[in-house]
Amino acid sequence: MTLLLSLLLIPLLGTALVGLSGWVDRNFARVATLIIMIVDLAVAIILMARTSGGPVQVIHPWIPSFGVSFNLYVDGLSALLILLTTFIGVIAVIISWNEIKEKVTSFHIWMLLLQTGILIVFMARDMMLFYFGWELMLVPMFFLIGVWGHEEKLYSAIKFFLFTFTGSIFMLLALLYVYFQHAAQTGVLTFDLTQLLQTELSATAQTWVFLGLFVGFAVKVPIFPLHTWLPDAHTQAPTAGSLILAGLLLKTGVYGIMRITIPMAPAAAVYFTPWIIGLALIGIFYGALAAYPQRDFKRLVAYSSIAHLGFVILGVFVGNAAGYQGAVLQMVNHGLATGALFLIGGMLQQRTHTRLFEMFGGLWRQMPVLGGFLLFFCFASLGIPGTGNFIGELYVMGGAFTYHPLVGALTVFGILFAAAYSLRIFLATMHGPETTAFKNLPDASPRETLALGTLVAALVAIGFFPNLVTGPLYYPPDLSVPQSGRATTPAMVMPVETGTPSPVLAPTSPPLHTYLLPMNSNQLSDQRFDIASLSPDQQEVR
Amino acid sequence: MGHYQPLLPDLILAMGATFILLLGPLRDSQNLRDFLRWISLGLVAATAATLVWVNHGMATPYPLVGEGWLTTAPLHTAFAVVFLATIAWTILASTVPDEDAGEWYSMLLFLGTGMIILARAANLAAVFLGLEVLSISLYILIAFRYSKRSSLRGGIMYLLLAGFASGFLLFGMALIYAVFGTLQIAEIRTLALATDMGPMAKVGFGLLLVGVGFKLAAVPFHMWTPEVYESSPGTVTGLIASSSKGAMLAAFIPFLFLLETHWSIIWLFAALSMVGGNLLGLREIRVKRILAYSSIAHIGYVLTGYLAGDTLSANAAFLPSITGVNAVFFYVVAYAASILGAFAALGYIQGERDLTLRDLRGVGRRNPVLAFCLLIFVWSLAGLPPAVGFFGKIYLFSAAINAGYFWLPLIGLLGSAIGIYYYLRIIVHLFMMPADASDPKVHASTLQEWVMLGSAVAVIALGLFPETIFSFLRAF
Amino acid sequence: MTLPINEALILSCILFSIGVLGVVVRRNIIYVLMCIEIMMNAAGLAFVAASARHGSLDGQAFFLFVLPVAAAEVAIGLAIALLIFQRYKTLDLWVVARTKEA
Amino acid sequence: MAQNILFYLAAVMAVATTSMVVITRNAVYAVLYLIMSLFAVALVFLSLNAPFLALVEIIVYAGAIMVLFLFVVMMLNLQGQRGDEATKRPTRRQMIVPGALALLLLILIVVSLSAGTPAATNAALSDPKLLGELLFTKHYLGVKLSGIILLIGTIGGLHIGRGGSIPSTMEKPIDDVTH
Amino acid sequence: MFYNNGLPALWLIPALPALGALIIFIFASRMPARAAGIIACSAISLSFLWVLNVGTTLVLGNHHHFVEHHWNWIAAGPFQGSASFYFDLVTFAFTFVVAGVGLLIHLYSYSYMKGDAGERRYFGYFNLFAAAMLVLVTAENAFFMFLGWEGVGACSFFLIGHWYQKSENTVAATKAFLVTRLGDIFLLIGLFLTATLVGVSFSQQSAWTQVATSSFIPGFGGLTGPQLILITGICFLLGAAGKSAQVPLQVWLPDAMAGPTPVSALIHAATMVTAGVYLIARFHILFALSPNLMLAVAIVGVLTAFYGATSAFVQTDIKRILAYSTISQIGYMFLGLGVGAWSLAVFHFFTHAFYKALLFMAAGTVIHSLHNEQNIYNMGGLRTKLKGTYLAFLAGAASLAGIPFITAGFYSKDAILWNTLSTKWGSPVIYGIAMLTALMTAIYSFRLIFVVFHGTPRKDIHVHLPDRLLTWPLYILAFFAIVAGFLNLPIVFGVTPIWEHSFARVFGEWQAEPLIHSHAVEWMALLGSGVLALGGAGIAWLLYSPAKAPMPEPAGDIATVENNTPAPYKAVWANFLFHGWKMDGFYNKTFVRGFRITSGVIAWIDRVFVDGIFEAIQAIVRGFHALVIFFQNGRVSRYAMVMLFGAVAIITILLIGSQR
Repeated sequence: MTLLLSLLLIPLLGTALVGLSGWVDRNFARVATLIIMIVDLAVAIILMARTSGGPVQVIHPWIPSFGVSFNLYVDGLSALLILLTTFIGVIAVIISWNEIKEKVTSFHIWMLLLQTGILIVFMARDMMLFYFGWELMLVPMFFLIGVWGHEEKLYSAIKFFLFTFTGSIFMLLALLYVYFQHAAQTGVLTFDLTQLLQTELSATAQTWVFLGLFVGFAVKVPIFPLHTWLPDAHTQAPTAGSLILAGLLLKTGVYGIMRITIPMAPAAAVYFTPWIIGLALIGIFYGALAAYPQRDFKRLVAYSSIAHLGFVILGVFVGNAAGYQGAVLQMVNHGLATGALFLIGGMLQQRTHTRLFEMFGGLWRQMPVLGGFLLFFCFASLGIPGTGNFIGELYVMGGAFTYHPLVGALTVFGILFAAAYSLRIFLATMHGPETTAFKNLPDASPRETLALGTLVAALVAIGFFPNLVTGPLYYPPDLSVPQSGRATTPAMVMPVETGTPSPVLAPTSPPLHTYLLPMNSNQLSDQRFDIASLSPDQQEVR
Repeated sequence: MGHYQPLLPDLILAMGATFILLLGPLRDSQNLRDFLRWISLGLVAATAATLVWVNHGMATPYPLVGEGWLTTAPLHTAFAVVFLATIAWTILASTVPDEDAGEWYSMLLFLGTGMIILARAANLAAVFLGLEVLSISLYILIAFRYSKRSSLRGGIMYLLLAGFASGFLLFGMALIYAVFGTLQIAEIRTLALATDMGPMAKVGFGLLLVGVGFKLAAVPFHMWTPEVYESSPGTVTGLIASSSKGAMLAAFIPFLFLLETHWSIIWLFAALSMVGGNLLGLREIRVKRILAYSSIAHIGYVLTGYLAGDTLSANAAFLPSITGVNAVFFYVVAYAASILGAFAALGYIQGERDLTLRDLRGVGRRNPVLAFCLLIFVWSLAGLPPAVGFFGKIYLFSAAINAGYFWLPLIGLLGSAIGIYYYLRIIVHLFMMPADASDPKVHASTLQEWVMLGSAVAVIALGLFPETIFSFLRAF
Repeated sequence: MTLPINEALILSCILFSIGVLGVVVRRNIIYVLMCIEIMMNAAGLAFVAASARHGSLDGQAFFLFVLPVAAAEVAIGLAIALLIFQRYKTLDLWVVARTKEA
Repeated sequence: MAQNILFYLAAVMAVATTSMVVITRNAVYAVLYLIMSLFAVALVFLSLNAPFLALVEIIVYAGAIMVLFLFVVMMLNLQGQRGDEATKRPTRRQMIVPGALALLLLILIVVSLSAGTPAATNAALSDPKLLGELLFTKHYLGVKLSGIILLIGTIGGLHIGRGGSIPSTMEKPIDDVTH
Repeated sequence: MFYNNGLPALWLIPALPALGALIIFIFASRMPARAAGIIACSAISLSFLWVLNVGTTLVLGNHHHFVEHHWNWIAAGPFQGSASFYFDLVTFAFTFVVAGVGLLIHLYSYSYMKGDAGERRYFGYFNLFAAAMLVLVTAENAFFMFLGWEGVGACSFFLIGHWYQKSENTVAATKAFLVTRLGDIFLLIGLFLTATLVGVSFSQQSAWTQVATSSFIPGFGGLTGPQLILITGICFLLGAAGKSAQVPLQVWLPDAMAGPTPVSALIHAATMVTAGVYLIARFHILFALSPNLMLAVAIVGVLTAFYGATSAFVQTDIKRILAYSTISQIGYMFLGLGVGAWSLAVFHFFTHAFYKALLFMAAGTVIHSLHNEQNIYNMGGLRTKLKGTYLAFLAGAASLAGIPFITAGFYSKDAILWNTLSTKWGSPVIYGIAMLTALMTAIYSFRLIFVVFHGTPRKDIHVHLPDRLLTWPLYILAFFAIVAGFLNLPIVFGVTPIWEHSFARVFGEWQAEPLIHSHAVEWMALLGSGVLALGGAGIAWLLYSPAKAPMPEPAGDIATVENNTPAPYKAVWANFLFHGWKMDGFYNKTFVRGFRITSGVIAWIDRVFVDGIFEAIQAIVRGFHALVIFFQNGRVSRYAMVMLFGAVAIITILLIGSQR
């Protein structure tokens, strides 16, 4: 139990240590932060091992009069994302070693606060604590972009803040509504997600709650129409900032949808699935097409992450095991691959003080190692087998295919467009005649090689052993959670006993939520189709 | 003595104030200012102690003291103690020249007297007189630095408009008295609920609402806020924004029965204030005016809480602690802590003309402590998590949702989203802008810096443990 | 002997409206102060009329409380007016308001 | 009957003089009109069977406050010369909107008054003894507060007034109190 | 550990070159350039030896196939794909070619790439390519094969773009990668269909018979079994066409010649381009179940063959001639698959790999010795200077043309032609076109011989003699180009065709039975194709013999990749054929430009509209602000009036309220 608290307290109390050491000497602040991040990573790894035995939960009373408790709950999915958070945190500190020159101490304090915010979001079981963490993430990110960003930093920082804040308003209203419905029905005042999921919501109520929560999280995931803050924020953020923004903040949106939105309004989720899949598909093609002609390195990568997140959302809403596993995989891979692309973008900017493609060209001769890494990550981002992205995209496409063959086919075309912009990143910088603008740029320093190397190793490991990521998703369920038909599994849940037909899956195949009921992964693997129970019947979703 | 015992706190404060006036002319001793400061602090502490002691252990049908003028309800006593705390805070945080120290501290104490009377008023006359004591001492405090032209302008503007508003208030009270024949609010309440109100009584309460609306600076009556907030001394502005409005709110709680008939008026006040307040501040570059406009918006939020009333409306979910009135109390405390600190911090930054965002840039660099405190206060005003404003806003809106309102909280939250923009601009100018030519000097004695830091820490601590405010309320 | 109570109330309304009009229309500080006095006086009259209606003396006591309030307000108002006249050389509110230093 | 006649007389006088206060150009005339209006109101008090209040009104209101006004007006010799913008009568155009609003206010209140017609009870004579006794038993807190208000008024007048007496040239640079 | 219970481990075959590549990449900066070549060659040679070891145990021990399961790679719902290897005769044939010919090409490029700037990078990718190709052919299920499939595509992108300084190479590499990727997309859709219907493991493909019979399959919007099979088949066909440069998606192969010649030899002649053949061979049950699917494959095959031959006929660049001829020969392989002659298609791949690799390497030696001169009309009379290369080139060209009875090409192509005529899927029309194409193949291959080696040198370029490593691999391949044919002598010769007989085990009952015509007709077909080959050679002598070789007006410089290529011929039809029936230009104009325009428009929309919405919201809010701030002008009386207005409003609301 102390594991969870220590995971939060280490970065929180660490800020004091960093403040102190920073006061002594600037570089001490960096070292202190690195140590804190590494310790946090270690705790996260232990936590991952612990959750294989079942979800870890710790509850402390916080505001009893309002029914709010300091309720942390970590199961397979959360443990995975926490591991990703701490891993990227370490990389972020390593990367900004000599990029951040002025106000070093406060930079690292903001980084630690941001980490705490994200960890709270991934661990919170209590909805008010979740909202507390959700808003807590905003300000450090605002400062990271605003103070250490590049030329247009203020505009994008404020735009980032306003977008997310306005989104979170609808989320708050929806949460409060469910909170009061639950209090009215059971007379118990609590924000605990497990109990809130028991509330009986009428169809219209579910629709509004779903929409409220969905809009709140869709802004963060950037689903198609609400994405305009992403390119600005990513381009103007410092390297570490855009790494954490791409690697983690986008995932909090998806996590919110998986953990809260779908289980809380399952019927509405099923009803809106076709629309959201439409949006996801648009996102994939829109992101890819908008990315291709970009003149700015980081802006192109930012648009590409809209496309990647389109895959993730598709995976979540496709409603079957393949889609769900693919979504989680893509979240991890996107964090690593696109994060690495941002790192390289940052390194290029550090060396050449520009991000425009027309200034680059033929740099491979000057920077062979960095060129090699960029080549690998460009191919990772387009989903070359051998890297995790391929597995993720394969699962998502498979899931989409099981959902509806046409949707699956359309998704598959998405990776063709992905190839177009990914290649362009590499070719515009490394291939072609060498630019006269820059002479003998320094190649990747050992520190940079270490950071990028670990990311390469991670991606290849997931590429060949996807079970590393998809395994934890099926840790045995928390027995304390009531095992009614409405199992509070992380993702798509279907009210089976309420008789609403599960349009997605034919009766012959196991009902939807058995896919998602956490059961050990090998049970899943031998459960294959023979001819008789073929893929799900695609009645029209009412 | 038992008869007058309940009036002890007011007596101590008022007589103490006059006593300090007498000490004022003894100008010869050099550190007169510190001497008077500690005496007035002592007086405020004594008042608070006797207030708690007198009202301790009152049974539920809280008796009226002072011939029915003041109530001993725990909520009102808690409000009174909070306002005394704000006065004490101002005494500590304000800087004043030696020769004016006497008047300054006595005025503050008289202001305190006005507030605790108004907060515990149970009689129309008490409401009027408490309000007038409060207002008149404010006239003087606003125009205290008669050497500056702007403070004169602010003073005369506030005086005229306040006079105008209290005229309405008085006329309203006259009509109410004409209909009900009694000055006791409790009796008026029973009479009003018994029969449905005639038009005369409705107009009477309507005019009363005009006076209240002016004091709370709700939208139709908010015009005076920018000029007055800008021209009056920093700490006094804080007091106007927090405790003088708070006192009016406390006095307005017994009038909750108005919700049956005047519901739409208060609803309009709340909605217009939230939208208007947030919209007004968008393009403003003078920092104090930004906070002035934001205080209009905050009153909108509080009125949303007020609308939720104190009883649990029929369809409301069972929610013992978060009734509208408790949420209002929480928010007044939270808002007072942040706005007092913010205006005091701005007060310390010297500048010959009005303080603009550009001046803030120098501060961020030259005086990190002040900048950090200002950041925390703005953070809390914006309603962001670690600070107390976050839960303040959530309690208000959940009380409103609990009472069945949906559109008002939505307007409120969207309004706060617009409002966030100018809070962000303050933070941006404090930390993210390159240093600018104008480099304002910062006058803040060590005591004041410690007070600032203390209140910043308090804002964060209350934000992390909001339960303490409710336990403080339940202690009475 | 029925006292002209209703008529008195109506009279107080008339005086009150004139006072309000005066405040809104006149631009000189002294006039505005005077109009505020008119409003206060009208309200006092209404109170006395009301107490006459209910036969209780509370209203009249209330009138006695209104007087010092009006007096104090006038005192401070005129003091400030003096200073403004000395500083701005005019008592015209519109002039005083417009000359903003900012 | 006598009361009614007296009342109507006083009412007409009060309305006339008060409206003259708002209209007149010359500040001194305005003050004098106000004093006459106060007398009219005092007469109304008499008709309302409250002789003590009438006297108080004349002595305190007319005597003290109006004298203060007169003193200030005389000192600043606001004769309302032709050129002085401050005391110019508001033009016709400026009167329209506020006038309409004030009239609407009046009508609304009067309408609400006429609707409610509570029975007129016999007014008790407000002899000072009863009033004094009421003041110092039931409303003693009010008296205390009124005292405080007067005290604050004097302090305020003193403090701010003191600033004015020092001619501007010789003004001591006061250490600027918190701005 | 390399033997589990007596059988040689399969994972070693792809692991060795992969290990080589890894070593080269990791220690690139710290090792001399030549060391990379040595590591690469040793890795591929070890792998070749291990292939032989596994192959012999398979053939001698008369096993059907080996399966080696490692770990549970893809496991999500219906999509199961384990990381496991599968080795049967087909795999043996493919691995033998990949490793064997690969080894020869590695040695050849050891000297060919001497002194190149990116030599380490080249050998690294070369080994990685070999590893990917070996994974492709030894994978047990289609998903694991797809790992090799895409890996091969990526390596071809790296190697085509080896000399990345010149932007044409980069464009060629990107075109190759994107076109093959388009093919991969169709393959992936096909895989998903298979996974949900049958399962991707090759040993489960027999389940297709059940699908073919069932009329209703839930979940596919009412498509019947046969229709589903047709769709899956079409997807696989397009996937194969993408990778093997067949008609709709063949534009990338001619431009892929921008890479170094050994790359073209290995990837674009012997191995990668035949991946499509391997795919269809593996899913032959699926194809055999639907007749019109077989017809589609046959048509694609013969059409591509005809297209390749006509284009090769007019090319001026030596490598582009060979590229178009590769397209044509793979067309024949698809024709073989289309008519049900699975084993013969594999056999044709087997022989083609030898003589095509031989031709490419010989061309490389010629280019190398003429200091990178690639236009055949600048060469001539090399017969005397490069004796050995000439002989090897002659053997290769003869085999390509299909000179009867002595060359391997004759036996493999003739067998396919005979099956086109005689199996139930074949048809005389296709046979006719195929025979015409065979004639043209003979013509352009001997045109190459006469123009390059015979006659007088057109330009006096000092010819510097190639060293041993550039010539010995040619001789070995020449030997195989001749001998390989005897593996599958036609039955008519009275001897059992070893290849067909041994592959019967793999393709079993799905093998076509050529019983329609008697032996006599088979003899006639045999002789017919022989006569055509010799006739073609004669025509080529007539047209291009050195005495009166009609010199087209001075050939323009080498055709640049963009469609504004200069047309070296006066005749319109010649230029049309020269630009590969102008398909590349067409694709550029429609798809490539279309993509660029739409992406430009989308980016513009994003900047203007989507962003615009939120700027508009901001403008509205600012508008309201201006409205509200208007009253704030500091005049007290204005404020008082607003307050009065407020009071009046309140009272009216109250009074109206009470009335209602």
